[in-house]
Amino acid sequence: MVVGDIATGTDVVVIGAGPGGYVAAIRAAQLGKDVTLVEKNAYGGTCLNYGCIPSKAFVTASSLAHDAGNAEEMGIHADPAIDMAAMTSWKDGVVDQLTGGVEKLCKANGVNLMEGTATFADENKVRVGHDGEGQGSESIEFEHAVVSTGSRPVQVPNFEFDGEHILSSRDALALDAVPESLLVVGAGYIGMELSTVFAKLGTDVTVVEMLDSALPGYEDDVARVVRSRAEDLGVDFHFGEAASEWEEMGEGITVRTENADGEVSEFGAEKALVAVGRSPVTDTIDLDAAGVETNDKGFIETDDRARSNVEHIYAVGDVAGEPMLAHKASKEGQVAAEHIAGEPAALDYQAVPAAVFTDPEIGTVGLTEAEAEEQGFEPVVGQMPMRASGRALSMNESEGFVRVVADEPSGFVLGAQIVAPEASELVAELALAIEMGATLEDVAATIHVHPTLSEATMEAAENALGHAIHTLNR
Amino acid sequence: MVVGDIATGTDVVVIGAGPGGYVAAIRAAQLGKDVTLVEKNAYGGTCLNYGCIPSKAFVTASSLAHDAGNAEEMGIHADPAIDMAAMTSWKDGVVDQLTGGVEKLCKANGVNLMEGTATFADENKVRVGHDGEGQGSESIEFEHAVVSTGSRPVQVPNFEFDGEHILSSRDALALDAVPESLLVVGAGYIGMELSTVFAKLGTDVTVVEMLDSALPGYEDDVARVVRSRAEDLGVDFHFGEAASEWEEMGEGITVRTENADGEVSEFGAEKALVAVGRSPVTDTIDLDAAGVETNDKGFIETDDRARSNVEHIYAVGDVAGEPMLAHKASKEGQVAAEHIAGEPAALDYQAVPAAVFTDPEIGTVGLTEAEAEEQGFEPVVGQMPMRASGRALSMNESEGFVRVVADEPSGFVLGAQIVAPEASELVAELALAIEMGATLEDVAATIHVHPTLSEATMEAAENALGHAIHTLNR
Amino acid sequence: SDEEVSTPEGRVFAAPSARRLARELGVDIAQVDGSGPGGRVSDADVRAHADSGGDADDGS
Ligand SMILES: Cc1cc2nc3c(=O)[nH]c(=O)nc-3n(C[C@H](O)[C@H](O)[C@H](O)COP(=O)(O)OP(=O)(O)OC[C@H]3O[C@@H](n4cnc5c(N)ncnc54)[C@H](O)[C@@H]3O)c2cc1C
Ligand SMILES: Cc1cc2nc3c(=O)[nH]c(=O)nc-3n(C[C@H](O)[C@H](O)[C@H](O)COP(=O)(O)OP(=O)(O)OC[C@H]3O[C@@H](n4cnc5c(N)ncnc54)[C@H](O)[C@@H]3O)c2cc1C
Repeated sequence: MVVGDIATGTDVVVIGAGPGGYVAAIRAAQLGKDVTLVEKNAYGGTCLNYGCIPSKAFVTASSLAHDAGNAEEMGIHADPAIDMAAMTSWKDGVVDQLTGGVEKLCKANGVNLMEGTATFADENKVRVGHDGEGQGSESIEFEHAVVSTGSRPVQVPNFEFDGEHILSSRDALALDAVPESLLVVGAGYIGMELSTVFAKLGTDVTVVEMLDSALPGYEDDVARVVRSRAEDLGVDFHFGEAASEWEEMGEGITVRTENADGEVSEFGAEKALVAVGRSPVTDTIDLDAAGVETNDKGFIETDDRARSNVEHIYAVGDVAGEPMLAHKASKEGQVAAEHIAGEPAALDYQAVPAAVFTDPEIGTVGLTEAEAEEQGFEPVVGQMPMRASGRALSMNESEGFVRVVADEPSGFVLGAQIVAPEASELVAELALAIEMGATLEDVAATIHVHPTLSEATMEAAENALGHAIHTLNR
Repeated sequence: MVVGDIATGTDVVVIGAGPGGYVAAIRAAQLGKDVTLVEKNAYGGTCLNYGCIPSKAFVTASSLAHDAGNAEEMGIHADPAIDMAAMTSWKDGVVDQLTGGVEKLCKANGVNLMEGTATFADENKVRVGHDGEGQGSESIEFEHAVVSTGSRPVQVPNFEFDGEHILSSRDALALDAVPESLLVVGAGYIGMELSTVFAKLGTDVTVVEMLDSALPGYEDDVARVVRSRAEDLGVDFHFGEAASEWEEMGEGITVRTENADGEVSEFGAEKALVAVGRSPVTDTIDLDAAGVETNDKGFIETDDRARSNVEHIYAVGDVAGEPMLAHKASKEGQVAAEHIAGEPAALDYQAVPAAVFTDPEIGTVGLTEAEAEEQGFEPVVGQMPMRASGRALSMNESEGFVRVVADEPSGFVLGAQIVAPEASELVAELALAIEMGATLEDVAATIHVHPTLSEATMEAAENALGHAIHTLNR
Repeated sequence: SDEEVSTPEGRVFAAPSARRLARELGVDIAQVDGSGPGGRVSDADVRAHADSGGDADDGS
């Protein structure tokens, strides 16, 4: 034990203050528990500081600049100039406001905040180490623990992040000049969002992806809409290429890639952004000391109460497995807290919606047609193309669609795939439909405001029922 | 009878091809009826040609120009120039695409389209007059009729629309130059939407309203957000002022108004837009000949099958009363068609959502707290301010809120008032919640994508339940 | 966070509030007969099942 170690006790210790941890901490405190939340870096975690929020700030700003510069057809002549340093500091201001809010909410709810790095000492004790001045550590004895240490970017061999030539998403969200050119390694959702952002800001973007399509995991016709719009923005895609090495070249770099046949290609760019996935932070907190097990991918496996194999130690958020999304983290944090407080909470939701903030956006929830079939449903599908939507056209948009998947005999809505402006918002209605056990008829019969994009949801449901008004029926 | 009168027969005659009429016609045809749709002017009615769609096209375009020109804080420097003639012709292109679509959909579903002005000859016959070449008329014998002749702007005494100095909303949506200054008479939703549009395009806008607030009919705290943003855009409001007369003055006009004490004020402007409400078009179709009655406001009163006092004659849309909204028209058109075809359809929805496309937008559905109380519920209210929404801040927006009204004992969601970016879309989820009989808990338990504006809906529900995470609870 | 294998037979269609009620009353919602469209389970169905002395699940 380090000199100066002080031992305190708490009902619940929460390790990591991202959207999993801070929600768990606040809810547990609301339910009367004495809660200590330990964070080693920044309140709000990856999501508020380096992920969801910064990326969406740039998505909004880059879209505004790009749209205004490309609206002659609508009678708008503008040639926006980008001050990237100002854009980044605006983004920092937004982040500060939100992380400050998290800190305030924690305090207002009576959560004890502790800065430091937590590791397990045993199954009822964590040690919190403090860096820098006042260095040392203290111990906290707990009745319940919530592990919410999040994830970190996967490192591609030879491509160590240096913040200058080889950027992580975090680095890319803190630039103070728009790069002339950018090589993006990985066409997953983070790579696609950031490729779109930089292409809209005027960067020459090239994407290399090991697999054979953009947004692997999304259905072809969904991914195709986004990829083709990215191509219109000037993004150049190379599939089946794995980044193997790089070197400095003049002001920039040259990146070499290899395809499946071992053929090598070279790409020059000012910088490279590597975004090939994220892995859980479960290797730096001495889980062994507490007896908590991880699976072969490093995730902590949890039950429907968010408990690990050790009954009183919970795991929520990115450490607890896919989908690694902030709102899944928060739901798990909430359920963990409620269960700890003795409430009858469970992770019994039907579906976790997801969005990709590309152009257009993607919003998905529940099952695809293929998944529904696999699970033994008799799926029926209804679709409304955005080119038939009055609101989309009045926004000068026409790409994409809303698709609804349902079980034909019962009519229950099982899933939706949306690729459209505001898809991230539109998916909310369908998530509620799925949770409620709503049928196609329920969605179709609900009056939707005209003219809105959400009318397309109603129309897709009507299309599945065979009586759409604004599309020809299948 | 006019020379050249030809009599044909049809199962269903629909008079007027707006969102009430064309939907009725298509649905009746889908259900196997022989349908004749008579339109004297333009497919799509007011909504597609002069209302919903043109106004939303201008809302989008003016917002884009204004936002881009005011985004230094976000690192965007632009000084957009507006080519109003181009903006108007882009809008015309959008309208043409949609009205062409309506015509195609009618034909594809087998609806007989007839151009001309219909009047009732008796309770089973309409006469259709044709103007211009091929002048004359024909008679159509029908089994069922649907009256969907819409509405026209209310005329203020002394303020006859001339398209030059005194504009209707239709005129205002067809300008080919941005007016230097505009006096808007009426602060209802049409007046407020168009005031915002022109203020964003650089027009000096003054609003005079007879009542004492903007957006009468909306709750104070909702209207206040929109009014205060309009004031930030430079709109100058004068309440309690009734426009009494006007005269030409130099290049423009002077408008005189009177307050309740008879005091006269004068306002100079290039043009005036008069938007003080709309009245039903029921005085030009010889309803008497068919025995169809109207009330003292000129509306045709209908039952829950959309039938007038004459059983086989239906009335839908603006002629059938408030709310005069396109989606209410379409729902009534659908129910009329289904009932005519012998289906067990009824106007049994719980709520008609409504939106105002100001800045920020307003979306409302169901009951306000006061209405819920009046109706004998025990309302509980939950609210989430947009300044606590990560998505709002990342859009550089922070005004407004989502409010959810529920019945406390049962938890049933009864209504919502939203004033926020994309409120017109956000309201869809709450409309579904109300139709489904969802409780606060159901909405709160549904996972919402982070970061989205729709999270505020979940948070408002949690706030009503007393356990919100991102707001302090009441 | 293991994927549960859902089948049309195994998946219960019920609002979140009905699911919570079932947990509160110690009812296995999969055993409840739903009276709603398609067999959707309502609060009332859960209560009726509990009142009829239906099974108790192992709760938390
Ligand atoms: C660029 C980018 C964009 C994204 N966009 C979205 C999006 O739009 N929507 C979405 O849903 N998700 C998005 N994500 C994913 C999202 O950020 C994560 O799913 C979410 O942050 C997971 O939350 P968490 O609480 O599990 O972990 P994190 O947010 O990663 O928080 C973990 C916290 O734990 C702290 N910590 C770690 N170890 C210790 C320790 N030993 N002691 C003390 N503290 C510790 C860390 O410092 C960190 O603050 C994005 C991610 C990235 C990188
Ligand atoms: C500027 C403005 C903006 C608006 N914005 C919105 C909005 O965003 N959302 C919304 O829901 N509502 C909006 N409205 C209201 C909306 O336009 C109306 O509620 C809707 O058009 C009503 O539909 P309808 O089918 O009843 O009538 P209409 O759309 O008015 O159609 C009636 C049709 O009947 C035809 N007709 C009339 N008499 C005869 C006859 N004797 N013979 C043959 N044809 C005839 C007319 O030519 C017309 O085409 C807006 C209105 C305006 C003016």
